[in-house]
Amino acid sequence: MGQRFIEKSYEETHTPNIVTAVLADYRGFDTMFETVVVFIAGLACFFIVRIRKDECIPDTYYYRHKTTGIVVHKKQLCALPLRGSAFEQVDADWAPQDVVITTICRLLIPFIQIFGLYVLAHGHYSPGGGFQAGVLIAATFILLAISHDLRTLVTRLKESTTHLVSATGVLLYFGIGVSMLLTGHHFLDYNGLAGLLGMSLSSGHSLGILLVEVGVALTVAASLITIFKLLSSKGTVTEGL
Amino acid sequence: MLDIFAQFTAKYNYWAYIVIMMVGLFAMIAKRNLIKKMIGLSIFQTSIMLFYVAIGAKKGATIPILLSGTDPHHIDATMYVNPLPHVLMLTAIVVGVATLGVALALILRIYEKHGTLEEDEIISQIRSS
Amino acid sequence: MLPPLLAVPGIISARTPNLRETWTFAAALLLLAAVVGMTPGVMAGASYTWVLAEVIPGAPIAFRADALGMLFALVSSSLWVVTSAYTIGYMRSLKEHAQTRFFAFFAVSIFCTVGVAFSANLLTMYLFYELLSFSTYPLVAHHQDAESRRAGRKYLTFIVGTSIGLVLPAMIIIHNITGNLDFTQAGVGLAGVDSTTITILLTMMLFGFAKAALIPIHAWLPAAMVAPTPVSSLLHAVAVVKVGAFSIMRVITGTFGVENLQGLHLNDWVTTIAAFTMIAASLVALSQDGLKRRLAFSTIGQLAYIALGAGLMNAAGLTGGMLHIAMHAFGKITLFFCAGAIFVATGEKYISKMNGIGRRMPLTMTAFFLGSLSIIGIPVAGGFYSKWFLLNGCLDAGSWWLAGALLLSSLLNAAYFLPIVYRAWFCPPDEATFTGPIKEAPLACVVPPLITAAVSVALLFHPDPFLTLAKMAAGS
Amino acid sequence: MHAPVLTIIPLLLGSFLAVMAGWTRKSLVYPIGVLALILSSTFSVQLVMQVLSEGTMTYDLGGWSPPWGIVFIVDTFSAFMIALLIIGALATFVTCRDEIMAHFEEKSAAFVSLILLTLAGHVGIVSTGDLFNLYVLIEVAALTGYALLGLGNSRAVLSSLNYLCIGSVGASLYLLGVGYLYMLTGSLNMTDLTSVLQTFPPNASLRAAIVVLFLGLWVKMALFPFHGWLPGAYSNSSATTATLLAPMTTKVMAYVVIRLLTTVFPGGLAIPEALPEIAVVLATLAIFAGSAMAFRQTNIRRMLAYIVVAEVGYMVGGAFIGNRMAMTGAMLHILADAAMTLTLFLAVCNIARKRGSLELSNLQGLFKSMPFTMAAFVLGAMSMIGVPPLFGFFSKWYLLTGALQAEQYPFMVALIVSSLVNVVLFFRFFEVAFFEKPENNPGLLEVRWIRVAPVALVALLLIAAGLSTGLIVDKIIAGVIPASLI
Repeated sequence: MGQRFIEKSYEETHTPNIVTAVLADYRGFDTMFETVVVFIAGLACFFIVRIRKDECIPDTYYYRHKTTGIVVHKKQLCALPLRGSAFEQVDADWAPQDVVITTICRLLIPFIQIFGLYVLAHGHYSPGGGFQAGVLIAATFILLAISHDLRTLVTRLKESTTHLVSATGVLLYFGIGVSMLLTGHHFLDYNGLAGLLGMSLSSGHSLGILLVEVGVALTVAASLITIFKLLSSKGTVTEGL
Repeated sequence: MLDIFAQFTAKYNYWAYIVIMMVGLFAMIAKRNLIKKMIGLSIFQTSIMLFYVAIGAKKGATIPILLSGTDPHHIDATMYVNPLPHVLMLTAIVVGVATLGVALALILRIYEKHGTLEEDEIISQIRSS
Repeated sequence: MLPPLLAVPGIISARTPNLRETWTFAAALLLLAAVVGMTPGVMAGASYTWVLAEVIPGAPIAFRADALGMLFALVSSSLWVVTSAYTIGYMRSLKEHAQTRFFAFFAVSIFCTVGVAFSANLLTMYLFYELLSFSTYPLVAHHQDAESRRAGRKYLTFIVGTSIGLVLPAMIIIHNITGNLDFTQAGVGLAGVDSTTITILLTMMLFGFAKAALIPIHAWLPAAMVAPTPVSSLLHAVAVVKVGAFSIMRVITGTFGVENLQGLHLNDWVTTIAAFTMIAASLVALSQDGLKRRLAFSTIGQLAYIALGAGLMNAAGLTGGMLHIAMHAFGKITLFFCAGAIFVATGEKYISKMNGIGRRMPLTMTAFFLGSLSIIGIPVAGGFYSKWFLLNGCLDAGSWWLAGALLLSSLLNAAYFLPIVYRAWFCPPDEATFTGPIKEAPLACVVPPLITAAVSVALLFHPDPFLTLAKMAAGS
Repeated sequence: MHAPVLTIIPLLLGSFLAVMAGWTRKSLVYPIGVLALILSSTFSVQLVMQVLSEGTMTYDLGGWSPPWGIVFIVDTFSAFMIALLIIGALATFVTCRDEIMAHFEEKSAAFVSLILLTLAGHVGIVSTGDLFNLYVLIEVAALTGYALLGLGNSRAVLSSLNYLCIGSVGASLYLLGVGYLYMLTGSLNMTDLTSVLQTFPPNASLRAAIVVLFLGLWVKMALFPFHGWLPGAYSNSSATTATLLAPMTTKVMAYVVIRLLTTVFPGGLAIPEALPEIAVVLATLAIFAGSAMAFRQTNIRRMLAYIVVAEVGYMVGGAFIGNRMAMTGAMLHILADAAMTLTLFLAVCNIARKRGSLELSNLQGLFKSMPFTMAAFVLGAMSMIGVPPLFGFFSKWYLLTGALQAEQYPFMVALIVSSLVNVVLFFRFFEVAFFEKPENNPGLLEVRWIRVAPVALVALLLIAAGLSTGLIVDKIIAGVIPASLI
C-alpha cells in the first residue's frame, strides 16, 4: 500500500510531499475529522472551563495611567477606558514586563507568522502543512500573551473571533467536501474542483489539498488560542498569567 | 541467553516502544498527581506513535518527499519510507494533543473545586463531604 | 378470524373516567359474544387460527381456538360479565380509590387470560402468562398500604421468579430440541428425548407455572388475598390461578404429549405432587379463620385436582381435570362473591365472628351454601361431575390410593366449608351486630353470587357445553 | 448514491453553524440543531430503504477506491442502527430542550454543537470500513463525550477525567492493535484485510494484534473489569448527556466488536482460540457484577448505569459465543438495548426535571403525579426484564438459545439471574413510586406533552419492534452474519 502511494501520488495529486498527499487527499476524510477533533478540543475546553459571564465580575477594577504608570482601583465598574484614552485596564497582580522582552517579542511575532504562512503554503513540497502552520500562528499569539499579558491578546483577538475562526476553518474543509458532492462527485473528491475550475485533475487535487490545509490551519490556530486563553485565565478570558 | 540478547538487539525499536509504553502505564497507575497521570498518558500514546513510525521505516530510505528532478513516472519505492504510518501518526498526535487539552481543562476545574491535584486528597475530600 | 383482541377497545375505553363502568360492561359483553360466537364452531370440530406475528422461527405469536381453550375462555369471559356487575357494587359501596386504574387493569388481566386460553403455542402462552403476572400486580397491591406492598412483593417473587427462572429456560430448551413450540395432540416432538431431560423439563414446567399454586410454591395465593374481593374472586379463584392450572394442562397435553409421558411413567410424578397439595392445602384450610384465606387454601387444593386430572393422563382423568376448571370456577367465585358481600355489608372478615349471619343475609348465605356444595362435590351442583370423572380416571389408572386421596380431600372440603354454613344459620349470634332485620349488601353484590350459584346448580342438569368441550379436548 | 455519507453531513454542518450562531444570533442555535437532526434522520431512513432494496452500500470517500482511500460500508444492520441512533438523539434533543437551552446559558451553542458532533462520531463509527478512520471517529465520539460528561454535579469532572484516562488507554490499545495488523498485512481496509488474512499463516504477532485490538475495544465499551468509568460518568453528568450517551456509546462499541467479528474475522478467522472463551467468561462476570452492584444503588440513574454495565455483558457474550443464534441475539440486543436504555433514561430525565434529585427517597407517588412518563418507564423496565412481547425478550431469547447450543451454561444462568435481578431492581423503585405518598401531595404534575411524546413513542416502538422481531432478523440481521457462522 505504501508503495502505491509513493509511486502514484505525484501523478495523481501533483504533490511531491507524499505525506501531505496521503493526509489531505487519499485519507482526507480522516484529516477532516482530525480537524474536527481540534475543533472539539477548543469547544470542549470552552464548555468545561468557561465561567458564566456574571460570575467573573471582579470586586475591584484596576486602571493604569499609561504615561505615569499610576494604578487606580475602583470598587465598581466604571466606563471602560476607550481605545486611545490615557488609562488602560490591568490585572490585579499586574507588574510591568521587561521592555527587552516585549520589544523582542513584538519584533519576532510577524516573522514567525510569515514563517507559519510559508509552512502552510509549502506543505506540498516540504514537511509542513496546515497543522504545523496553525501551531506556529497560534504560538505567536500565545507569545504575545506571555510577553505582555492576556488582556492585550484578548483586546486584539476577541473570544468570539477565535471561536468563529475555528468554526470557519473546519467549515471550509467540510464545505469543500460538500461542494464536491454538489458537483456530482464523491465527498471530498477533488476531481470536482478540477472540473469546476477547468484544471487538470492532478492540479485540482493539488489545489484542493491547499484549500483544506488553509482550513486546517485556521482551526488549529484558533482552537489552540482558545484553549490557551481559557486555561490561563481559569475560564474568565479576561485576565490571567 | 545469547539468543535472547540477539533477539533484543535485532528488534530494539520494538523493545524500546514497549519500555516507553510501560513507563507511561506505570505513571498513570502509580502516580497520585493528576498532572503526572496525564504526562503518563502522553508517554503511553507517544510509545504507540513510535511503534508506527518504526514499522514504516526502511533501510537506506529517505523521507517520503520526492526528490527534485525525479521522473514522476519512474519512482523507486524503495528510496522512500512508507508514508502511511506517518500520516496516521500525524492524526494520532493531533488527537493526543486534543485529548490532553480537554484533560487539562478538566483538571483545572478539579483544582478550582478542591484546591489540590493529589488524587488521594480529592477522594478524601469527596468522602468527607 | 379469532378476536381475543376485541377486549382492547374495552381496555382503552375503560380509561375514560365517565361511563367507564358502561364501557367495562360493553367490553365484557363484547368479549363474551365473541367467545360464544365461536363456541358452536369449535364444538363442531372446527378450529380458528390467527397468526399475529412471526417472531421466532417455529414459534410465532399465534392464536388458536380449540376445545380446551374454548372451555377456559368461555368460563372466564362469562364470569367477567357477572364480576363486572359485582365489582361496580363492591367498589362503589366501599368507595375505593383509583377505580379507573382498577377497571383498566382488570380488563387487561381478563384480556391476558383469554389470550392464554387461545394461545396456539407455548411462546404465545408465556407471553400472556407474563403479561398477566404484571397486570395483576396493581390489582393485588390496590390498597397501596404496607400489607399490600408485602403481598405484592411475595406475589411477584413467586410468580415472576418461577416463570423467568424455570419456564423460560425450559421453553428455550424445548425449542432448541424440537424447533417449534406448537401445541399439538402428540406433543411437539420430544418423543426421542431421554427420560431424565423430560423429567427435568416437566418439573420445571410444573413448578414454573406458579399460578397453579402447587405446594411448595403456593404461598403467594393466601398473601394475595389482601386485594379487593372482586380481584380475589375472579382472578384468584378463576382467571389467574386457572391460567396456571390450564398452562400445566396445556403443556402436558400439547407440548409433552400424553402418550409420551405415559411411556416414561411420569404420570405418577405429577399425580403425587397434585395429591399431596390437595390433602395438605385442605388440612391447612381447616385451621384458617379468615374467610378469604380459607377460600384461598381451598383454591390451592382444588387447583391440584386439575393438575391431578392432567397427571392421570387417561381420558376420564383429563376430562375431569378440564371440567373442573369450569365447575370449580363457578363454585368458587360464588363463595368469594359471598365473602365480599359479607365484607361490604358488615365489614367482617373472620369466620369466628360470623355466627348467625345467615339470618341477616339469607340470600348471600344460600348462595354460599350452594357454592360450597359444588366444591365439595355433592350432586346438587356441577362440581359433582368433575369429581366423578376424576374418580373414574383414578380407577381407570388402577390407582386406589389416588382415589382414596380424592375422597379424603372431598371429606376435608366438607369439613372446612360446612362449619361456616352451620355457624351462619344455627349458631346464635354473639353480639347484637347480626340480630337486626334482614340487611343484605347492595343489589349489585348479591345478585352475582346468586346467578353463579344458580349456574352451578344448573350445570348439574345441563353440563354442556363444558362437558362436550372437555371430552373433545381429552380426545375421548 | 451518496446516501451513506449524507447522514453525517447535516450533523457536522449543524455543529459548525451552531457555534457560529452562538456568537452571533443565539436564537438560531436550537433551530439549527433540530433541523440538522431532522435532516439527518430523514437521510438515515432513506438510507435504510436504499440498503434494504439494493443491499450493502460502499461509498468511497474522496473518490479513492477501497484499499487506498477510506470507505463507508453500510449494510442492512448498520443502516438500521444509524437510523436508530439519530432518531434517538432527536428524541433526546426534543425532550431536553429546556435543559440544553436554559441550564447552560451561553454554553448552549457549544452544547448543541457537541451533541451533534458526538452523534456524528457515533454514526461514523457504525458506517466506516477503515480501521484507522474508526480510531479517529472513536476519538471524536470520546472527546465530545468527555466534554459533555464533565458538566453535571460536583463529581462529574472527576468521573469525566477518569473516563478520559481509561478511554484514552483503550483507544491507544486499539490503535496499537491496528498498527500490528497493518504491519502484518499492509492494509487498513476491513474488506481488504479479510482477504489478506484468509491466506495469512497465523503467528504470534497476529494473535497479539487481535488480542490488543479487542482489549482496547473492551475498555472502550466498559466490559466488566474495565467498567469503572461508566457508572460515575453516566450518573454524575447532566441528565441530558446521560440520556444522549447511555443508549449510544456502549452499543456502538459493541457493534464495532460485532462488525470486526463478522467482516474482518468472519467465522473466527485468525482469532486466537482462547479469546472467545475469555470474552464469554468476562461477559458472564459483567452480567453478575453489574447486577450485583446495581443492587447497592439508591439513585435511580446510578442503578441504570450499572444495568448498562450488565447489558454490555449480554452483547459481548452473544458476539463471542460463536454461533449464529447468539450472534443474532447480540445484534438484536444492540438494537433492543439502545431502544430500552433510551426509554428509561428519557423517562428519568423527565422525572429529574420535576423532582430534581433521583434518590429513591425522593421519588414517592410518581405514578400518581407523572402517569405517562411512568407508563413509558414501566414499558422500558419490562423490556429490560425480558417480558414478551417487548423487544428485550426476543433478544434475550436468541442469546439464551445461542448459549444453550454452545453449551455455555454459566452465561445462560447469568442471563436468567440478571432478568430476575432486574425485576427486583425495578420493582424496588416501583414500590416506592406506587406505595409511598409524597409529603406534600402535588397531584398531577406531568411534564409538557413535548417531553412526554418522545419517550412514549420510543416505548411503543419497543412493542412494535418486539412483534416484528421475525422481520428484523430475516431482513436486517440474517444477511449480515457470515454464512460460515452456523
